[in-house]
Amino acid sequence: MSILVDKKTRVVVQGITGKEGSFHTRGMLDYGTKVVAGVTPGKGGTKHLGVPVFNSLEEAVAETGANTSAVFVPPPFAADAVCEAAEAGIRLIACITEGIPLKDMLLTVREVTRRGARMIGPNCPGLISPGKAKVGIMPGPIHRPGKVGVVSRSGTLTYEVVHQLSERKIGQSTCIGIGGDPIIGTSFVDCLWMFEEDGGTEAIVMIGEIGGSAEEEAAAFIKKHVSKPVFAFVAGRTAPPGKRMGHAGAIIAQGVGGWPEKRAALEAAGVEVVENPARIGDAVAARLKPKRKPAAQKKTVKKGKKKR
Amino acid sequence: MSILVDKKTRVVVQGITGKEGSFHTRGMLDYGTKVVAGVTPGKGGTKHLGVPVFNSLEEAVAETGANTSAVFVPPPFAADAVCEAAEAGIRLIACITEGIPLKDMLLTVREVTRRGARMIGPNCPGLISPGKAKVGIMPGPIHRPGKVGVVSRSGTLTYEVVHQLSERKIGQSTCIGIGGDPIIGTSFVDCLWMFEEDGGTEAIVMIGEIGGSAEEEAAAFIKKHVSKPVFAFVAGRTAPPGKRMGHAGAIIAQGVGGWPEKRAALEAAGVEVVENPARIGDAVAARLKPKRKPAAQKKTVKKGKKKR
Amino acid sequence: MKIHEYQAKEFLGENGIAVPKGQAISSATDARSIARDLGGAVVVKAQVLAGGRGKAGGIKLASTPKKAAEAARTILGSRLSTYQSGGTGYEVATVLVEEQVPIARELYLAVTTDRATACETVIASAAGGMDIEEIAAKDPKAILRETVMPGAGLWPYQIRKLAANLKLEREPARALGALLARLLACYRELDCDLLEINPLAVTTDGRLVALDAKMNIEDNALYRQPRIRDLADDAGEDPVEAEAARIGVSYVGMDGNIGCVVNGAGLAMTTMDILHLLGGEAANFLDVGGSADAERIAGALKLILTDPSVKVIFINIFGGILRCDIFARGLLEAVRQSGANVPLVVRLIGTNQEEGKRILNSSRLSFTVDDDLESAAARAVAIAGGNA
Amino acid sequence: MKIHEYQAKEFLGENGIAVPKGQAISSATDARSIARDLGGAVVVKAQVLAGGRGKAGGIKLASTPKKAAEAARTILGSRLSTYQSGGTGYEVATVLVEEQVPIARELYLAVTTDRATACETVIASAAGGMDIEEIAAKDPKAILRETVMPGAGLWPYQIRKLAANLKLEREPARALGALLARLLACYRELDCDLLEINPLAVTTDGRLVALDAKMNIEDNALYRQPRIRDLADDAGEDPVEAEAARIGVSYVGMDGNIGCVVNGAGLAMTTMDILHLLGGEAANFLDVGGSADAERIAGALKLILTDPSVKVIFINIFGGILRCDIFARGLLEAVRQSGANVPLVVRLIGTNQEEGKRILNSSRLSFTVDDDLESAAARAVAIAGGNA
Repeated sequence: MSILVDKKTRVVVQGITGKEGSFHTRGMLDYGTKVVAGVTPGKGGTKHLGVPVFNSLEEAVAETGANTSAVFVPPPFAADAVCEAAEAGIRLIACITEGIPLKDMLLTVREVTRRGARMIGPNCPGLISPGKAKVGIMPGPIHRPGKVGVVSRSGTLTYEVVHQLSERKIGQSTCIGIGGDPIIGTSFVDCLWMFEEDGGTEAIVMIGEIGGSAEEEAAAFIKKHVSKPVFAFVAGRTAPPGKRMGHAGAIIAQGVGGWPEKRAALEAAGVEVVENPARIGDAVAARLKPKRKPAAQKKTVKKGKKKR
Repeated sequence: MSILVDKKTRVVVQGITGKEGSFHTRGMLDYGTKVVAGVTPGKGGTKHLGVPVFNSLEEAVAETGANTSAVFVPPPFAADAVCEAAEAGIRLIACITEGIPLKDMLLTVREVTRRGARMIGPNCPGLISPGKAKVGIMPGPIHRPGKVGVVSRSGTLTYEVVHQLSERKIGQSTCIGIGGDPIIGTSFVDCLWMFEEDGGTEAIVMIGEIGGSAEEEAAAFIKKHVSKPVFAFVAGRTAPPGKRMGHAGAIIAQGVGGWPEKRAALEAAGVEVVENPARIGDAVAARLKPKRKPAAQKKTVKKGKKKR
Repeated sequence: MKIHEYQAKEFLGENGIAVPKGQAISSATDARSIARDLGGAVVVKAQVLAGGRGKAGGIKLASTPKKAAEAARTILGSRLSTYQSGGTGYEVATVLVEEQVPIARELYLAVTTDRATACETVIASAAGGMDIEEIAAKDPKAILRETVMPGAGLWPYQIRKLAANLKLEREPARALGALLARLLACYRELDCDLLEINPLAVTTDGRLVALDAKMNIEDNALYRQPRIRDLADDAGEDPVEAEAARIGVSYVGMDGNIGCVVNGAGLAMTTMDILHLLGGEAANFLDVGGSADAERIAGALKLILTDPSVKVIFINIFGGILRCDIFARGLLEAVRQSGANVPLVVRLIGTNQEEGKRILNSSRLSFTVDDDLESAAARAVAIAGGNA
Repeated sequence: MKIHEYQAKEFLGENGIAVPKGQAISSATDARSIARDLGGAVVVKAQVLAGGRGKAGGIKLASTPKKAAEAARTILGSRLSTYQSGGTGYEVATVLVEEQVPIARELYLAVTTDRATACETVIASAAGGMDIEEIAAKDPKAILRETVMPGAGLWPYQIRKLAANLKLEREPARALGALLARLLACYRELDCDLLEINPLAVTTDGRLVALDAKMNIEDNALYRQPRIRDLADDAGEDPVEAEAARIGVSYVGMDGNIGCVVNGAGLAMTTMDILHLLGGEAANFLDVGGSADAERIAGALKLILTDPSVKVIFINIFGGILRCDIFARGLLEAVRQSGANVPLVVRLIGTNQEEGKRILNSSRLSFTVDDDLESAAARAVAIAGGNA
């Protein structure tokens, strides 16, 4: 099993005729994802990469039954695209676009919630359930179907971790890049909740970063509600305070969000915090591999925690 | 049992030193309601009717443990008062004030929801769980403790119905006036849900009005989710279309909300719609009274309906 | 509160929304010179606070200044009866003389607040010029709705959807976004509960021009809209309803012969309903509100007595905040003041009801006093029908 | 993007927020005449994009025009090292000469966006003049927060709370509401992510005056803030970081001796972390982004080589969108272009990694190529430490 995307996922690509949209639509099709529609206002009625293009999401959903969208439209129009998808009945919107103004996202997260939809991102690689569907820009071949859920604020760092897992023959149920912006649609907590409930996920790897309080919130949630083993890596241990490290989210501000605080919070929640980024795969393998025999399987569930 | 207010209710009166606030605070105290605090900015530190007065809700809640508020402040300041209560941790806010601008309420309902609180009203008589607590302006003595839930968009019409019930020795679990304004904090559906879940409520009386679609929405909800007998009266059968009948809510607009449509919707949901307003008490008595013997009690639950 | 078309258009103009050039006048001779200034061909429109003016003859095209003056003369001072104005109609005191606009198409556009979603909502239709009720009856799908995001505006995709469904060409499609933003700003700033542009013209040169404007300002917000309050104009309103507003009661005239005095809007409607159910008809809806003193009750009785068809007055009071004893004293005084000379049936119940009834029964005036809603109403119906 | 205090104050002034009278100048002689115009006693403030100017000698009081000129002369052209400016400090090209305001108290006031609630938030403290971090460290309770309702403003009760907790008298308490409304409008209109007034003076006559202003405009929104973009001023910025911005990479200088070229911010930080873990230190954070062509890689290498302490460059690329073969070709070209003369350790993995490695291995340039993150990083550390 998996969360959020699977074989039933029917993707509409917003901004399909743009450079990024084209490139990654091909990538998704190559992976076997059902890309059923594209939207570019003004180009309705044409086909692009064999996919029918519509002027509006409303038409795309009505004609193709799309239920998931991948947003590649440029920053000035991205918030609009996300809200259009939510209004048209799309339930899962992966917003890949980077560089969307903060103020636009304040509106967007509310509008998406009001419409009962979920946004992943923005400024994220998207999500993939290996062997089932890829909705985003991650390199497909490094993934491997399996039972570890991966959730991350980062892009290439996620690939690094997935690569380590797959090399050790540890497959993934679903890998989600939630994005590094200050305002995002789906949090660590949201994903942890879904992984905890997912029968196809046995363990969770969480890739955090310094800055903000998302990891601390995740830790609080794990402590109360997650029974499955969680492994974490937090990037930015050596980043100097107050300096911007690429991601808008990766700033240590106002005395919260530093590496030591995040590690402490996660460890207090029973999370195995891996310090050496080259050994994340090893850490997971060490805990999961010996317990793969049916008789010992139950022990992967930690004791003393409430399961929701 | 009852819903929303009971013996644990601790009331703070907002605008306690005003004319209306004073008058109805006395009424609530006389009924035995625990009025633990009042708020009037600038009058903090004094006492009024023996109740301590604070400058802010924050102080009132911190000092007295108030959990419910009754708002009597004038319309220009009422939205602010409601939001202050929600932010201070008050979970139930009965906004009695009449004449609050629509635009203010658009903001207020969102802010109250965002803070996790519930508003009753505005422009409503409040609510009462007979014998336990009265938070509002209804005449206490006409009520009688019992097992019928009453929910109404109207004021004096509710008293009329309650009077008919009490005269026939049919007591009430809780009576709620949800208010007649176009934008209100708590709907028929919210109340029906709570009455359905409440072990102390055996039947529900719903008093509607022409205009809007609240009764139709209630009907749809009842059809799916309410197993207890529901009786309804809808005022305004003879009101001319397009004319304003006092309540801002009581307008027939754009082909929806007429009396025949509301009756049809309610009857299709299995609701007993009483046509003669003088016989609402009789209708309830006819269905409930003979079934009061333990052996027959089960039959008051209608068949063919899903219970949540 | 409703304001006149010409007043609404002034606000729209201030907010950057295109309206035809024109001027409101109350003398036919002015019409000629204004028409001349506007280039000759004009429209002359009666300014009354009711819809359906066109069909009632309140809107006339005039191809020359002379014909404009004639049209204004015909309309000014006439009584206009539209389907919305009630029996006697409204006397026309003002006409709006406007340039004729080169119309390619007529659309419907409005902003209102949807109570179900608690959101401002834009309503549009390609079938402009008709009433929205008419469009709804003919083809509900012709009505487009877009919910405005709370605290923000319409999203571009919503504008695109509206423009596509209204089948707008490139130019007017572009203009639509700006128009809607301004309309929405105007709606918010003026605390409207309805702002309707019907028809909205698409001109032959691709502009969007508001040919008509209906602006209702929410009564509860009037305290903070001094400019609107200053426009209050009861010339066009029913004088009885205006007097009701002045004394603080809610009054709507009806066709029956049983006058009603009730406290609370719901109970007032219910009172009308039970009279109907028992074979009678109310002469009015009247809600005296929560704090009815002698003066207000007297005012209410006087209002009812202005209707010559009233045969009996049914007083149905449920005492809550308003105590029965206080109401009874006020009623006695009010009957004296108003010189009410029709039978009175009184149902007085609730807080202090015994004392209230004692006061009524011990007075020298004669009342029919009855506790029971149905029998009291039946009594009023019987008197009205001459059967008592 | 940060803008200077004097620029921020111009925007505040336009939005109706009181700031001291004054003028920004770049010549000491101007200081005298401006001080004279302002009545003699002034403040002379260095305009650099870093906090902590006061302690670093960047703010001077001058009681006469002559002393103002002297102060300006001292500050202008000096290098100002504050705790926020990094090693070399900023050269001061501009000073702001301002009237002295009669200060009764100093408050802290800021607007920012809280990521946890996704809401604009007002932060205030009675302990003005200190950095917010300093206040937070000394007494976290001294920091007041009020969340702004989305799409709306602060409610009156929130203003009352702030005023009460800031212990404002009646006059400044009244002024606070208007000030906050304007500050919030300014924050929204200019797409700020931080707008800080510290200190906000309560004057002896009860006014609120912004003595300082720090305005950060969100980089993502610069495309729609042309006025701000035109203020872009790299005079005060680190030239290396400015060049990085120009070529489209993210670069931050650090104290170590291992240059880093990485794709992705998270992986770039992680690369620094693993170097540290293995006993080395990065000379920089560098994220080349998702589409690194030869030119960009060359630019990145050149940037790194401007730092004389760099002993080795560690290239850690996870090919996703960026294919390893394309990166390898670009790298070869970049090394030629940049004339890089330090050892290069390359870890190249992901899409088309075999082809990428083949390209590197078959070139005449010498690279250490290693697939494993830890051993590659260890190699770089060894080279930097002189152990390889």
